[in-house]
Amino acid sequence: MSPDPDQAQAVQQPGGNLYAPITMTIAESRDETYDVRTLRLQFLVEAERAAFFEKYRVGMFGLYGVPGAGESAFCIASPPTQDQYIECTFRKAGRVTTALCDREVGQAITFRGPYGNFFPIEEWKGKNIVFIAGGIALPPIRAVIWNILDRRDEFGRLTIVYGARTVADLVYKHELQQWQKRSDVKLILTVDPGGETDDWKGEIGFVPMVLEKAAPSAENTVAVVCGPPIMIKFTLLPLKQLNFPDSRAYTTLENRMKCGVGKCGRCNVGSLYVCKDGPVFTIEQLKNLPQGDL
Amino acid sequence: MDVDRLRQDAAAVLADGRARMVIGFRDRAGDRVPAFITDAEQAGELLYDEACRQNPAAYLKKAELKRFRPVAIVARPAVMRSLVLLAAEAQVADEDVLVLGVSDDDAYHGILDLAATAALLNEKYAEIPHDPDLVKRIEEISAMTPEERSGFWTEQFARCTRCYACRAACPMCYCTQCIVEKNVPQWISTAAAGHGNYAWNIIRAFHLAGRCTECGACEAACPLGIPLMLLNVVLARDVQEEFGVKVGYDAEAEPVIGSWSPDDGEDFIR
Amino acid sequence: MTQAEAKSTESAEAFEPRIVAFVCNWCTYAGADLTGTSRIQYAANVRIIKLPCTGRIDPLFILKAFEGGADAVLVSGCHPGDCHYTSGNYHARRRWTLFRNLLDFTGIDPRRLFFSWVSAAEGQKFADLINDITGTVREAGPFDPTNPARRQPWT
Amino acid sequence: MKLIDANKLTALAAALARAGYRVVAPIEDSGVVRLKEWAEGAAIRTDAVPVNSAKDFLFPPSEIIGRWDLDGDDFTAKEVEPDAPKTVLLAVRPCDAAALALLDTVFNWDYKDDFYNARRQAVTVVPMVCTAADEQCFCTSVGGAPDATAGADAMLRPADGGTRFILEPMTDKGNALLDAAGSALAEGEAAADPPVEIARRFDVEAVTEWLSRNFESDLWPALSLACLGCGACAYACPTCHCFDIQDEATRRESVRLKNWDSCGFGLFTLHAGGHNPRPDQTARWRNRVMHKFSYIPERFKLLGCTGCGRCARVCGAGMSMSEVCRLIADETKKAPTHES
Repeated sequence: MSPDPDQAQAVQQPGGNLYAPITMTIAESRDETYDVRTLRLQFLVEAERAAFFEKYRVGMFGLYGVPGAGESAFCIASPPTQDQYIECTFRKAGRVTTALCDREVGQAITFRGPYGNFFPIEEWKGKNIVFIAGGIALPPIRAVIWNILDRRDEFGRLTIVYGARTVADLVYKHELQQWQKRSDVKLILTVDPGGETDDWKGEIGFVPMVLEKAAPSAENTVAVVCGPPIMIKFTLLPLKQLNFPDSRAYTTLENRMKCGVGKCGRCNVGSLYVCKDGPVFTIEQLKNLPQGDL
Repeated sequence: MDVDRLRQDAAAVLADGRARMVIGFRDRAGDRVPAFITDAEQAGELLYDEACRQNPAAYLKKAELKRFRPVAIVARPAVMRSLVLLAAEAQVADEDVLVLGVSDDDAYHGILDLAATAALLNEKYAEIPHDPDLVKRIEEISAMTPEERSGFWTEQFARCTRCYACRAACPMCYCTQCIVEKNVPQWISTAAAGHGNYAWNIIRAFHLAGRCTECGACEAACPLGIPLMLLNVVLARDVQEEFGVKVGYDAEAEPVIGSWSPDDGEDFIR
Repeated sequence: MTQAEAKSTESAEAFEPRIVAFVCNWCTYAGADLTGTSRIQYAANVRIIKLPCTGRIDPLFILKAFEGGADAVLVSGCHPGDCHYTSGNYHARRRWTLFRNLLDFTGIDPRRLFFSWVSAAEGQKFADLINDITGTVREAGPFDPTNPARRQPWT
Repeated sequence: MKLIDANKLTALAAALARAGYRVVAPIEDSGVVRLKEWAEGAAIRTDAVPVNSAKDFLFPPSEIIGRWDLDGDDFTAKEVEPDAPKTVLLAVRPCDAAALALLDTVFNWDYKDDFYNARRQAVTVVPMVCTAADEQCFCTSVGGAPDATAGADAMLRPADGGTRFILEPMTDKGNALLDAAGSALAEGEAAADPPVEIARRFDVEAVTEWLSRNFESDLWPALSLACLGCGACAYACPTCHCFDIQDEATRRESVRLKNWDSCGFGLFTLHAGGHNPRPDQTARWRNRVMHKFSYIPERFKLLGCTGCGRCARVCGAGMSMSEVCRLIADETKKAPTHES
């Protein structure tokens, strides 16, 4: 696959430090679960905000950092329709995410991006969409969901199947409630067997089984699947049984990244750079990649 | 050395199933490179001479090779000591490994299990002197002023690119995550320069204190020729002089660091 | 400690040694406490870092102290036989024996690395020790900023 | 033509240093010949292939790409300028220069890395035609040659039986270098020595073709048996360009570093969640071979290997890229393969 000169042209700032992030401040900080945090980040410079939203489409990712701790790549969890801030949601796992968690409202972090490709939602206009997500993989899908809800009239039926190991592991609980109440969204929540609480009203079972049971129609519908590799693997079967063509099912790959800009060489799957050619792939593309690299 | 007997024994242990793989050495255009023999008919490739400086016991830590156990290892005395030490540290079990005993003094010791290996070491190689060239060099460096010593090591460590070939080559460096990769907190600077290089090389040596059998594989693997064996031998000498321990002779021995004696010296403690 | 802070000690006449002391909670820290409550004066050059036991003192701590700007490091704990955890100090003693020689061999002057046993009752010993090693380090001068153990400025 | 006696290379280095060049040349250091900054008194060793490659001076092992002043929880970004002194890479090898095409591409194919570019622009590349080779050399198997001029600003050609060198400019930078050398070079005539002959060891097209079909193959475990997973080969390689980004900090300052990294290391691809797409050395070594002979050719229409043989020379475990390629090429001859 050859480089896309147009994209290179659009995003390159000539003569700059490619790795220099901008500084943003934390406007809001929310605990989603015991170890998952959402930060709302505000731009300090209008030109930076404008430049960001000129490029940003749902599915792209950024590098969030704290000087002294480092930077980490994760998705942008807010939609471009909310164009005054960006949100990110991450699990506290290592040095950078711990440093990010230690930051308080009003304090600054660094940001680079947006990078990577995006979900082609303009092509989805008039179509129904089925979202399938597991655990901490809801954030990239959440950006798409809000983007579509903010432009609700342009799209067909929305179905969301979201599961986590336990009730405590479900992220965006207040938004799940909002979606639950809306008549124009069908939300199916599930937790793994044993992860339910006494007052749990959702499904109990793994995401692929719940999807099979919900059996959304594949007609005029695209599917978006995000989750751990094992969930994606087992979701492919029900998708196939429901007649979703691989070319209309999308996912994101969350490979380890450092540079985010196609240099550092660690996110490759075969000859593709996930940071440049992804992170959004169709299942059709995914199946043609060397499976041992996933 | 009787290379034919080595080849016959290698073929024999493969043929009768005592080993699934023999790890030794072969020739490649004058270089000595490791040989992984699984078929008795290929045992003729094996050879051994003084140019075989790699420590094949390092392959015991390689996950992909675990399915070839029991494995027979062409081992010179320093490598035999590594194996005994690995057994002492519970990294290999008696049934995992066989030794095809070779040595640089042309002796061939045949097929040995770990117990026989330890017995051989105690009988024939109980008094392996430290490399006299290294000892001489250590004396020279010790005679320098602290400033000269630090100058010498600054120059040596400046070449380090942090490729960690030293770590990979060492059978005793089997941690699944090395201290240099721990980043909460970042104990050792990741930059291939200055204090990070110093800390890495010092801590690498120190984590092998009382565990190094002076096989020399780390220094042989260093692309930049950093004299790592000077550090290892200083530690090995002190272990022997201060605690009276020679490592790699007893598969039941407690680790040097990790055990203690009320009689340990403490001249330097106020 | 940072590069900038370390630099302030470099001019010879104003040199005030910066000594980092890693001490165990049960003996030396209590001893240092006794020094204070007994109102025994001692040099103010020492920064005490309390750890549960000398057995917890990883050689990396010592390297980190030198890296960050210490002119000398003191490690101190319970006398042999007195360890709160039975044998932590015996374990530590073995490590120090080897590590001290290794540092000496790689160019860290042994006049910058001290070890002692100070019990909870030895308030006076602690004061004398600190005064003595402060004098030794004062004599030895600031730790060479080009020593490979010292954090080098980023270039 | 411009000539210099073989034993006067240091005079050339001195003249260039006086003219403001940082001179990088093969120099023996503690028993190892490596490319390093030349200083007065150091002999230039043209008789051994240096263990490191010219990449070190374009893409250094550690480089600062960000810098902040810290004050408690606050930080202030500071400008970072690439450290790019005017440099001549003197008596490097054609296989070093051949790697520049790939490095140029990787650091510019989409986003542009100005740290690399600043150094690249400041470098004048003067490879020496090889009149000797060792068992590890295989440039001719990957489209190179001992007298290849790709990437060179000037060529140093051994002449008159190795007694002198012809310095032949190829670019404006090369001409500027000749001007700067001034009287260190003499005008005269000399007969260039023939380059060494290096036999072709494998058919690289067969290798690339096999790789395109054999991500899954029983051959991989066998090919990677000896690898112990260090970064020596990647760090010695003139084209390997993978890096890590790490922060280092004191209480008052932090820097963001771009450090060399290698796909041979187990942590290279380890996800924060614990999943590792390349969980063993077999997968890692496969990626290394694939990257050089399949992915890079597919993506950039270049080979990721210049046949310098440094990886094999430095490997403590006897791994050899040319041997692996030969075994792969043999495989294509051996078995009538069926499409998978």
